[in-house]
Amino acid sequence: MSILVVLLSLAAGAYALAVIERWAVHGHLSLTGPAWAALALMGRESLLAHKSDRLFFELGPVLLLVAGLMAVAVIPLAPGLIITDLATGALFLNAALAYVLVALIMAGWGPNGAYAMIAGWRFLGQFIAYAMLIVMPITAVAMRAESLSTVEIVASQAQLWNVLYQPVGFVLFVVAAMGLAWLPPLDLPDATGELAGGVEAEYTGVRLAVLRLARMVIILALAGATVTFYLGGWLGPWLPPWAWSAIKILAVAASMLSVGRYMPRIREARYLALSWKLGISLALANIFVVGVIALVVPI
Amino acid sequence: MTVQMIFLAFFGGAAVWFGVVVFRTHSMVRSALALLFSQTAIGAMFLVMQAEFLGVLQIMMMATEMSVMAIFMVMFMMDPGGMGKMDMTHQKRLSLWVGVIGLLAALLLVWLPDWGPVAQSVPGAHEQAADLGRELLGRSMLIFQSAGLTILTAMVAATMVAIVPNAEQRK
Amino acid sequence: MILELMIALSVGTGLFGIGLYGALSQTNLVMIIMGVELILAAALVNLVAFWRYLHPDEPAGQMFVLIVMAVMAVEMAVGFAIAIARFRVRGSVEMEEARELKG
Amino acid sequence: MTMLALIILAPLMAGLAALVLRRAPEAIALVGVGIGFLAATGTLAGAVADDAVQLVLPGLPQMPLRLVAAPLTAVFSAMVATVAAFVVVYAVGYMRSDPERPRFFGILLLFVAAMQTLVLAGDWITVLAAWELIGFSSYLLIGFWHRHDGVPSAATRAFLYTRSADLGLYLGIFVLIGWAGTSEISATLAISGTPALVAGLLLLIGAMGKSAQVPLQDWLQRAMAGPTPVSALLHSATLVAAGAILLIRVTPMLPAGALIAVGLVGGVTAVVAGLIALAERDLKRLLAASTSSQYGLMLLAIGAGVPVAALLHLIAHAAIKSTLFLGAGVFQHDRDSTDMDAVAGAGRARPLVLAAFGIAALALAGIPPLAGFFSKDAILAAALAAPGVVWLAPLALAGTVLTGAYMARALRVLWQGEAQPVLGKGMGWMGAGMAVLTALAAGLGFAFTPLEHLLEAELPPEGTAMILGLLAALSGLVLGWFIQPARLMGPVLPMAQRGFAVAGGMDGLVLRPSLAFAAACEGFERRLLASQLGLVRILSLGTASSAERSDNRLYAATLQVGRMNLRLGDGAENTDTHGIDGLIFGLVARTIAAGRRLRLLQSGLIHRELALTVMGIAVIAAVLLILPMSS
Repeated sequence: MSILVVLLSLAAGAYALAVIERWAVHGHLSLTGPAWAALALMGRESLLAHKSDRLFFELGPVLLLVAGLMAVAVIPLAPGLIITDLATGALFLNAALAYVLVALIMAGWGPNGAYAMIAGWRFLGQFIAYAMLIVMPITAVAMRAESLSTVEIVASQAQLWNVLYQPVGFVLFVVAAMGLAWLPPLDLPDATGELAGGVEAEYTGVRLAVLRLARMVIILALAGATVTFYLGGWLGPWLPPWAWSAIKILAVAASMLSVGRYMPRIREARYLALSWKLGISLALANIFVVGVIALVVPI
Repeated sequence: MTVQMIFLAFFGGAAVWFGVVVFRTHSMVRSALALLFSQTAIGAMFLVMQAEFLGVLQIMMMATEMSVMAIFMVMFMMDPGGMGKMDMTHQKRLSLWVGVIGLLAALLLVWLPDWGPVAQSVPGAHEQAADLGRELLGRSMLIFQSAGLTILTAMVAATMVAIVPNAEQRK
Repeated sequence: MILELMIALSVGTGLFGIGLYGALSQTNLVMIIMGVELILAAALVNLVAFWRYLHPDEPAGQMFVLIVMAVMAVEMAVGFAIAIARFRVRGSVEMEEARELKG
Repeated sequence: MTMLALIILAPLMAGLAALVLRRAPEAIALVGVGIGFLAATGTLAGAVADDAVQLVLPGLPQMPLRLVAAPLTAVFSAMVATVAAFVVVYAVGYMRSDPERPRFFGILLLFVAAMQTLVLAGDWITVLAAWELIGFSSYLLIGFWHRHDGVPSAATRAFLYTRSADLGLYLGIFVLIGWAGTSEISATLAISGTPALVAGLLLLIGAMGKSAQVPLQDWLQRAMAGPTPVSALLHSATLVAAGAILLIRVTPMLPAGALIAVGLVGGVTAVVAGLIALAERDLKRLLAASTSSQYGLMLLAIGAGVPVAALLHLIAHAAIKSTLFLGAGVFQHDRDSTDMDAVAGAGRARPLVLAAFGIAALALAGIPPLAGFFSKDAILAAALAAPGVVWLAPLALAGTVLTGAYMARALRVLWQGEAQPVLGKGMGWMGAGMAVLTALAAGLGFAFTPLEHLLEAELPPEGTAMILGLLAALSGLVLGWFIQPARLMGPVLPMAQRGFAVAGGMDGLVLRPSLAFAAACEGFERRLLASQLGLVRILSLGTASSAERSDNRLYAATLQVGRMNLRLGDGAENTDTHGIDGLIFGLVARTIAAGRRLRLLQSGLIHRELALTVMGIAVIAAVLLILPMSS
């Protein structure tokens, strides 16, 4: 039951997100645009690149989608409204999202196209930058909740949301998440206009539709993770929990999508240097501070 | 013949099969990713064996490790998969013999002895994680710390080996 | 139950054999590293199986697994560092060409 | 008790201080060795008064680390401390202008501390640790001038040779501990029978490596690349002595078979190394070869069952050889070389130094009343009185003759030729160091009688031995002074000069055993690899560093045996060209074949070595699995 609900709301969220993205990119709001685009993709002939690594070519988008769904599976939308409440949910989220990298490498390698491959390897480079910063803030969060289960992590924020409890971790996590979802300004992997869409360059038709959908799902999953870990999940006054979750997740996703409009693209090397020299030290400090606070003032 | 057994056998078979693929395929990326899937199947086996934390950890770590492996393969080998059937093995017969003999010996060692009573139930995932944490930061702290230190050392050493020596270091 | 243990251990031995073959037969350093990874993976499987079916209430078993994972990471890091250094010097990581150790 | 600790701690602390502070190393070093010297003499006095001071430290479970100052060990440590002290005094002058003195003195003192640990060790674990430390610091010392070409390779060679021989030590010690169940030396010496024989032979291998016995003597001469004080220390009382000391200490345990092996190795080395020394063209290398041959004599004495004779000769030799080296160092300073042509006549310019050198040389040759006379007579007497073994005495006599010969040759070279003006720089320190050691070399002989009483050991009667020894020494001196080595040695000369004399063999006595050894070598080496690798692998599962160490070991073993066999091949070709009967031809062919086969093993290819590794592990695993079943 709850699985169905989650999946439906996921579809709705993905659609809403697509609308928001069109809005963020093209500037004008059209509620039906994505639907037409999707239909168009369905109808379009799906080309197969010359001498492509067929297996990877087909598997890439699917694996991407699967990884996104896996990540969504441990995000609680409301008490009891979660696909599976793993004891190691937070870790599982990382595990699932790690396969985004694999999927992109496959999808980039598969079609035997220069742009796509460059994009795939670039994403690997970018991964080196953000990987640590995804895990370490979550560590701090789990330290406060004294559990890796996402539900308990949300419950642990009843008194005070983590965004206030550990703002540093919040910032780091959001930046890393945007890197993971290769959202602008960290969208070098499929730098539109530079790599002709990067990984998506060689995909057409249904496969492209799947790829786009998967990306929406991943963005949603990351927004959900942000909400779960830092914005108190379903917690909130007056409205029912699921509404709070929906609002928060959509808001976070929208803000993630629209940041790129106001910032220039960041070079990988720079991102790497920043996240390793500054980010990781900050994350360590964050873990330390959280540990001290958790030991001294139990809230 | 429980469900667990079926799953265990399935994932185990997958792990072994992908392991074979690693050395059978000609495409570097494929062999790296085959290794990845083999490791992932192993992680799945952990999950079947109710070692949830370890399973998830394995799945997560291997994804990244093997991707790195893949890019290194492409960097160093330029993926001869495209260039057809080039042989990348040597002392094949010897290796085959050694591998087979090792395999058989190990199988013998696995099947011959009496493993004694088998535990039926394991602590729940929450307790497992908690126990593991206490173990790591309690009795086994020294080992744990030394492992961490080893990794740190390896990072530093690897960086030192890999970076290009600049002018005044070179002379 | 005992059969599950047997299955797990047999999978471990299978991986071990394959890894041994690979580590010995491959000419390429990275492929050799892959073989070693397989061997270590075999060790992982056996450790977890022993923990699960023989000493489930002993967290030290899981600790061993963590240590082995650490070893895997270290092995890869150092191996690739060597590979890079060698590639820089020789332009290839073919072990057939590595004869410096010859006395 | 505290003194016992001081013996080791004083040099250790001083060395660390010198390395850390990096200023005024001479002062620190002098203070360190001074304190060590006083402590050692004090301990010796204590041991004379009431024996066996023990210092037990908590070590491994049920295997505490022990330091023992029984009379024997106390004597050794006193000897080491004395030589070390005066060598350091000398080194202050010798290294005066070297910019890296802190490093030098630091390592030197660490080395002394390690040596003291070894001689005072009361259990095998400590022995192993000290042994390793000695090998390592000697590597650093020999390679001290690592910027000069050839020096690093020499240091590495010395390291590899000794390391590969150390394998024997390890195995022997494991056998001992495994059999006796304890690591205390005095307790392990109680064992007998086959394990004693096996352990004895294994220890002999280790001792052969360190004491540069045939066929592992090559590294010693190359070790001359180090600074002269280092050579003096290594050769006289420390590194090379370690092997002999080890054997002297385990003599009570050795059964007849092991004793015969020891005596054979010693006798052969005494003669062969003597020939090499006679043929040498370089002063320091000559001294090095003579060191090998002298230690050969000591092993011969041990083999004859009279370790105390070996002990006496060890002590006398310590003083004598350090004096000789210090003198050689002075000449090296004057002529910037130790080549015979270069140092020809260098003695005239420094009559005092030459006098000291001459005294030491005569002492080594065994001229009364100098120290060497007594010790050598003891050895000869032991060889004559040796039960059953007839060939010990001739070997000993030959060694004595050769000693006289090459010493006379060295003196002649230094005396003849024209003098050159020299400027006395830093001679104060050098002279001081030399003077004391010379005095010891001259007068030590009269301290031997009380020493024997102290060790409750009585020597066999010396009547004939004295006459024979004196005759041999004199004849050797005369031969060496008047007859050119070329005429003296005839066809042997080129081989001896190449140092091939050992393995290549100039006569059946050396050739046949070594060839038989060569034929057996491949299998031997496989066993060597397997056991060694298995050990190291098992000791160091997963840790990268020791994996590398084990690689070095594998490489060392392979290299050493391979090199040895190559030399066997060359040497055999040599004899071949010298045209000896057809029996040799077959042997030569086999030798070369063995060498070629062995060359294949050290392919240097990763995967080959990996395969060998795996097989070694497999063998060990099989053994470990089968042993419990069988027992």
